[in-house]
Amino acid sequence: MKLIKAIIRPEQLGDVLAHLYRADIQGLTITRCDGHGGEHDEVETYRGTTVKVGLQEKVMLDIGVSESFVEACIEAIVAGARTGEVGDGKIFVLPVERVVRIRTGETDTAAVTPVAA
Amino acid sequence: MKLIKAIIRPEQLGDVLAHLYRADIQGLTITRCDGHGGEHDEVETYRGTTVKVGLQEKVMLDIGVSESFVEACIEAIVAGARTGEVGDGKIFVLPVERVVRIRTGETDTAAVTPVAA
Amino acid sequence: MKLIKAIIRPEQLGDVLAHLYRADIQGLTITRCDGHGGEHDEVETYRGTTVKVGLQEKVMLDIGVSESFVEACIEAIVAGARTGEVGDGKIFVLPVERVVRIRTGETDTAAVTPVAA
Amino acid sequence: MRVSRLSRLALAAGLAILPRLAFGQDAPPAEVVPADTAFMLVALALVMLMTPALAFFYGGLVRAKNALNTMTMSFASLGVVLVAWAVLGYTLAFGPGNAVVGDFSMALLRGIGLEAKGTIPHLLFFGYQGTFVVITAALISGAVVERMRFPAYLLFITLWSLVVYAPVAHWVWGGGWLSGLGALDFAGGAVVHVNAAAAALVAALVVGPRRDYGRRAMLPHHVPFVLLGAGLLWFGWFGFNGGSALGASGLAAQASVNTFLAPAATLVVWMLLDLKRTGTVTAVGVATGLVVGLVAVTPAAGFVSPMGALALGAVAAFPSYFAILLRTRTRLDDSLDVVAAHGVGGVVGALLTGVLADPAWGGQAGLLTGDAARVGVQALSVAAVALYSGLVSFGLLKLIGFVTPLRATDKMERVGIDLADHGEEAYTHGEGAVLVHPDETPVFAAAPVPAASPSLA
Amino acid sequence: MRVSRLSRLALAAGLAILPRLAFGQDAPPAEVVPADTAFMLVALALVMLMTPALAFFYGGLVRAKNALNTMTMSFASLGVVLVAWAVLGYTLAFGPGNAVVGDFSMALLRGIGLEAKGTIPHLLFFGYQGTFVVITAALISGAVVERMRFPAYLLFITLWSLVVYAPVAHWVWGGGWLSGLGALDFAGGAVVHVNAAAAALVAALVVGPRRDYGRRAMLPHHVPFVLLGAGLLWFGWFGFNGGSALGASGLAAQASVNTFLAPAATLVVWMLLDLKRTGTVTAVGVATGLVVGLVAVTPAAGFVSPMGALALGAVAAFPSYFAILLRTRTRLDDSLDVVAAHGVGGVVGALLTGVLADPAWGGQAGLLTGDAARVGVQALSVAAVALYSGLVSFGLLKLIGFVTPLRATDKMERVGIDLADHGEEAYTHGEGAVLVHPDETPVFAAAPVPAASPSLA
Amino acid sequence: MRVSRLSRLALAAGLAILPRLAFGQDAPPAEVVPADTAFMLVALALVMLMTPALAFFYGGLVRAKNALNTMTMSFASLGVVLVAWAVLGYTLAFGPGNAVVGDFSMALLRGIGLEAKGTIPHLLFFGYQGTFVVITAALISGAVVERMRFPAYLLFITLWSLVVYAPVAHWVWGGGWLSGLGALDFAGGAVVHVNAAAAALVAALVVGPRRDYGRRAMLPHHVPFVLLGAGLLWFGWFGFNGGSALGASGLAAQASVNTFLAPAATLVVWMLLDLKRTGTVTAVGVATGLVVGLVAVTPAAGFVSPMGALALGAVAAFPSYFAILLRTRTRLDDSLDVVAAHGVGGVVGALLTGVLADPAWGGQAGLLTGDAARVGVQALSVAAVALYSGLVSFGLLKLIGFVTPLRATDKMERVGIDLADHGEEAYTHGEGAVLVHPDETPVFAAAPVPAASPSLA
Ligand SMILES: Nc1ncnc2c1ncn2[C@@H]1O[C@H](COP(=O)(O)OP(=O)(O)O)[C@@H](O)[C@H]1O
Ligand SMILES: Nc1ncnc2c1ncn2[C@@H]1O[C@H](COP(=O)(O)OP(=O)(O)O)[C@@H](O)[C@H]1O
Ligand SMILES: Nc1ncnc2c1ncn2[C@@H]1O[C@H](COP(=O)(O)OP(=O)(O)O)[C@@H](O)[C@H]1O
Repeated sequence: MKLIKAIIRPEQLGDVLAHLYRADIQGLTITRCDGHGGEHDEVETYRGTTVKVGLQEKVMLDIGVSESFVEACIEAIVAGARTGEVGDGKIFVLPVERVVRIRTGETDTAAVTPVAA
Repeated sequence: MKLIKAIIRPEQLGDVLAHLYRADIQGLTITRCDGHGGEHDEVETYRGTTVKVGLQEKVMLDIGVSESFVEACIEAIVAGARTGEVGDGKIFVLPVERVVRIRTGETDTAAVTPVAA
Repeated sequence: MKLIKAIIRPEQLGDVLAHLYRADIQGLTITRCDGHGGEHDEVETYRGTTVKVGLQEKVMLDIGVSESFVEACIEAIVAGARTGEVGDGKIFVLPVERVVRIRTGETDTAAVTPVAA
Repeated sequence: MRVSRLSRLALAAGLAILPRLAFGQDAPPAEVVPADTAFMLVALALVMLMTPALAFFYGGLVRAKNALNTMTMSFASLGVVLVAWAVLGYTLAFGPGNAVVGDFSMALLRGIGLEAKGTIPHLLFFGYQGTFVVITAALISGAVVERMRFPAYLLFITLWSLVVYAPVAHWVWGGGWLSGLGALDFAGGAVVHVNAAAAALVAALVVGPRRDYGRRAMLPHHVPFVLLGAGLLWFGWFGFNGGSALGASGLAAQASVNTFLAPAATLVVWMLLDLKRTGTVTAVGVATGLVVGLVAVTPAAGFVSPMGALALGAVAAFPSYFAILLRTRTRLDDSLDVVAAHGVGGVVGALLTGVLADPAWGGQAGLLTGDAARVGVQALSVAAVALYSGLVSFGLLKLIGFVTPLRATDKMERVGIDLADHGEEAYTHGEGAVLVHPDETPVFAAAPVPAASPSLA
Repeated sequence: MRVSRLSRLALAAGLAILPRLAFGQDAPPAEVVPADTAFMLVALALVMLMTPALAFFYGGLVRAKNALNTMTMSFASLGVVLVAWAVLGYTLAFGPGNAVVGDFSMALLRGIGLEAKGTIPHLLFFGYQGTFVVITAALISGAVVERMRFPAYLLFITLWSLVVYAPVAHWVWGGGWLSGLGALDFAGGAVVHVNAAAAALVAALVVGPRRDYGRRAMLPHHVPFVLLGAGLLWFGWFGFNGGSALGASGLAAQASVNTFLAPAATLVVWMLLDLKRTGTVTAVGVATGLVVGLVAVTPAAGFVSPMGALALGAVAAFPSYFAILLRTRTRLDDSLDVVAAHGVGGVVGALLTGVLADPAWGGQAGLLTGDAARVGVQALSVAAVALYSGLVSFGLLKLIGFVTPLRATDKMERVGIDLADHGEEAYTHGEGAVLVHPDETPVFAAAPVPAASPSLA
Repeated sequence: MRVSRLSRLALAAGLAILPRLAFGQDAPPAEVVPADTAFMLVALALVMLMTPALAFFYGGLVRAKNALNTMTMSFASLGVVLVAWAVLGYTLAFGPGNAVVGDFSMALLRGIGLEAKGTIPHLLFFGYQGTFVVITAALISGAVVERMRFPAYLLFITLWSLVVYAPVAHWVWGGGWLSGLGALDFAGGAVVHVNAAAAALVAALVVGPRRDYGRRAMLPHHVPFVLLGAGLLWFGWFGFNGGSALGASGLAAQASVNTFLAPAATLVVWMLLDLKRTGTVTAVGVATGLVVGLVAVTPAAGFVSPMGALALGAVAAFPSYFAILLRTRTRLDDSLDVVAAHGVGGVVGALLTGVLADPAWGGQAGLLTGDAARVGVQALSVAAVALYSGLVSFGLLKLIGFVTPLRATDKMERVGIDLADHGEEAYTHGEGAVLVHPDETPVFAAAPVPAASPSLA
């Protein structure tokens, strides 16, 4: 069981989701976030105040997958999220010790298998 | 030391918190997020544009606990978050290598023990 | 490879970023969140309704670093985030199995090394 | 009764006061006065704006997932209720008829032209009155937001405007039985506020409380909108009260300035009560307080002195303030406090009108100036309106319940009425939304999840 | 033609109707009437408010990253277009000139004083007309939001107001050729709505669709703002249509009440269509529907009966409703449906004016009252305006394209025009923003990342 | 002096101009004119709306955690300041008194009835003037937002309205010493804007800068609200400047159209300055620029020609634009630039009135039309007002500081004044909020954490 944490551009989310669904990966959680990396800072001005906004809007995906799906998942994300410009984001793969499906109490792989309905 | 990552329905948050407090788990962090799983998609219409919104509002809890509290924590979350309908959410248990309490610099178990005041 | 997850006060973010940049740590992702810990609850009143709001606004940082940067990173965060009052936050260090830079497909340490431009 | 007394006053004071309902009875041959028309053209626009303003006042107080539903409840009244008013409501309210209700003589606007009604064109009078029924019906929504189904609501306010509002307006302003008793209601304390509040009370009871009411915190999602709504309501209320003089007269000046002073006094008292009780001055309280002041001064605006209006505003803060505190201890989920603000405020305003009415300011005496019976008449008129509105609203809701469910399902409530009944969200960023091509029929069922897929969900 | 017919009517009906354009032609020696001035002073303010209102109507419909750009497009019109109007536009529209365009006799406001124009001060007439050109130019922005570069937009609307709006206003209201044919356009169905919509159509085509148009969901980021804008637009429209009577007359009352009734009918029909098609009543639909009703009644307000206005409003819902549905199936990215709402609505309103014009309500006959040719004249006037506006707008845009790029780059579109062209975000929390000290010159290039640093990014 | 010169003009121009302060001095026996009343009834409502508008203009500029505090600072003025005005302020400003201050003859509204003051009811004049003091006091808040304690603020503006505003209004409009010198201040450049700005400057200094000022980026949390506020301010300003003619006269038309043109010119210049300096046109700049234009035209509206207003608006952009840039380099935390916008704008407007005053447009000569001394008088009046306001405000603040702390604690500032002083948040979702049952006394201390618990926090 792994938790795949991907940080991507918000405007690529639609494409990433499409690729994930095609790879049969349906369960995931999405969080809006801001990222800083190698991208240029934006300069904003409000009345006399000038600021450098080093943070870019990003979206973070948390996807719990069983080992066999890790490769497919990473590939799907990369396929959907890559634009080739600085700022495309990162993927982190974290180990997971246990997964529980709250509705049923099922654990581990069973917990992330989709309902057949 | 574990990090328990739970994704639940926002409307269950109150109940989950109550259960957690009762289990003496006070330290936690909450993030608003959107989830996709086995739930039905909502259809929305804005003027001529029809969209399928596959994402449901969820809330993610990050709770750092020492090993001995893992069971109690999972039970409390399940007790508070279960409605029995598809979409109740998931719990992931991740290993943690180190914890630091920023205020004091204490590490590991000491870092997550509540202040006695 | 580690993922450092720090929860801090939003008003300290500026200082923390400054310290991190000084420590040459440029890649990070930030999420707004709410935390509960040892802090006092706020009481709010809306018309006849009184509520206790146990949650404080916080900011969560996710920073992927190679082992050699873990210490420096923690130190930078603590230096920027500590005020000494209850509520300063926590740092969790999680193990990471793999990192991918979406733009290039590079993995692991290469994935988090900054672009030389 | 307002008509005759006002006429007497008009003579006595030598002012060109235009009593709101003198038409078609004993009024002298009327002529359109341009200055009065100028003012009433603007008053029409001002009162019209109050319904969108209410949309924001109410919309800010609910949770984000019901914001559009709440706002649309107000805006929709500008559609269905206004059309019903043109087709039938106006003639039921202002047609000659009998002591209880008008007739059909002006149905479909028959005979309403640019001839003078008082000193303004009849058509303008019709339009101005239309703004009142629209906002009155919309006020009710505050008691049933976040769980009443939208189609049932539409049906309800449309019928209500015809079966409840029109007769009540006839009683008080159309030459009906209440206008014969000498009840004072300058701009609608009873007709608008008590009337709406009684219907709201009944509707809250019939529809039932929200599932989370009393169990979970349901906080206003957007307090600045509450302030925006309150500010625009105040602005529009100058047309509501000032315009009820039906001309650019001294009476309009009195009503307008009273509409400026009374809420100021309510505001001050409300802030002090807040400070005393919780140590803070809440912004929601500021908005609520000023609306209560506006409600209370509505029946009084043309009958009390400016100092009277200040006093009335100050006193009116107390009952509503404590009514709101009390309400949250009950099972009555009058979600946005229509009863406490408009009902209690309206009743207090009506009674205080009976107390403070000043012959030097509108020609009517009150308790303090020697007419002890006045307060009784005021109480009677308020009670009659409340009773009738409450009973008929109950019947209407039960009837509508046979045709279409009143109440959203638990699931709809949980998800929010915006999605359920409007297919929209108030604030979207569109991430994760997938465009459905116009040719695909939108399916409400989910995309089929592959049955035996090995994938993860 | 409107002028002469209205004059005849004025005599016939014995009303003090003030035809909008009777001045400087065969009008009797005029005198300023205080009541008319009072009303028009307010009408000026009301119509001025419509442009900020439009900013919110439009601004709520776009994505958050373009909210400020969209809003500023409206507000900027209150600057550049109004200044252009004072300097040159007014005289081109209302100067005597010839049948096609005015002249330079009143350039830089020469000769415009407080003398009467009709029954109000000439200067007030100038100001009131200025509010029209400002909103007309701002309307166009709805077709090019989220991708047109701001400087090019500024240039475009400034020139457009002089080269397109001024002559067209002259044709219809300034004594030009269309006013000789008997075309009815009470408050600007053709001059304002069809005119803006034709320019919008062309601008949408020349600038091209947004990169994500038809591929990704682009949802309104703030529906309450759409409702706020619609509510304030309706409010201001009482000054737009009512004020087009140019005085506090019976005609103003007719126009104002029609402006109240027609959108109500449109709203009801729109809600029913929505309910029928999707089972929900959308809030965006409610806002759109009422604006369509307002557009449709604009040319008709002073020519049709109140029942006629109700009918017109109801009928006008259909074409615009389906035009919006249709548009999303095309590659025409008229992003905020200027064509469907203002173009289709304006044309339908103009034609229905020709059908429903009622001699008893404004002195003009229509198809139903015996003047069969009227509809043809209406169609001709609309077509002429659309054609001229479309062609000249095309030329203008091509010309401006030589001077400065019309279109934002892909990157600007992705990041949002707010950041790109305005250096701001609509909603900020400021976290992570680093203050640049006033003495550092803001560098747009990034802070240098240490080249061979061992750090992690 | 304005009074006598205006009277002369009135005769000369043959217009029924009603000088703002002709009453109680040498005015002819007055009579209420309905058309003037009609306009002033609306003007009252329009200026009242400016205070809620200011709440949004200011509220959008602060951080979200202080949004309600900032907005409530404006709304509260509609309570405390208005009540103080009715009780005492009006008579101190407009009572006969002496050259420095009025008297107590009209305390508690004594003797204010519907008799004519000029051509409108005295009561209406009182109400209209009340709207001015309310907004003037609220303006000050812009300098102390995000750190002044709310109770101290309430106390300050209440006293300030009596001790500073009332006398200054008396000097200029109530027959006091400045009105004897021939200072021109049509609608309150000195009385309103310079007066408020001087108090704001002093308050910013006494209360001190925000803890993060100059160290951290503090960005506007909601720019659309800034635009909303600016749009509604402009709308209301037609009542402010136009209404200062106190009737529906040609003078009102002149003032209104000037109020339309001047900000348009300021807007254009401001956008060009923005473009030149940063390559972008900021929306906050657009809102700021138009408010500066409105401020600058306020003293001039009834004295300059329309072309003069355009020129004045264009020129006035420069000083305020650069004053804002300069301010951020200083330690003066005039948070929302009251000094740069209202102070600099007001002074520039007053001086330019002295330069551009045109005998053909209001009967007063200026520098360009031969009255070289005028500018000196203008400068003197502005200096006197600023000095008095600054000194007395300083004293008041020091005095209040003895009674209750002026300044929020560091912790309050960090958490936000909304929570600290209002017990609310502007935007809530209610998640994690636990309902406190009405019978539990809300404890401000935290729930006790079990002392020796083995749990994790
Ligand atoms: N070390 C890191 N830890 C966490 N998030 C990171 C890290 N590096 C980059 N990110 C996230 O990825 C985004 C893009 O990274 P960046 O380095 O700008 O581009 P690229 O990956 O294309 O070189 C950042 O905005 C940030 O959200
Ligand atoms: N594999 C996963 N990884 C991350 N989050 C998931 C995953 N599966 C489900 N979730 C989260 O849990 C929520 C509920 O999951 P869902 O599968 O719809 O219901 P259930 O768990 O009741 O079968 C989703 O909306 C999503 O936020
Ligand atoms: N066990 C935990 N798991 C996750 N987050 C925590 C935990 N304990 C505290 N936090 C986060 O840290 C913040 C501050 O913690 P708190 O215990 O109040 O202060 P301190 O660390 O100074 O004792 C909390 O608001 C919460 O967001």
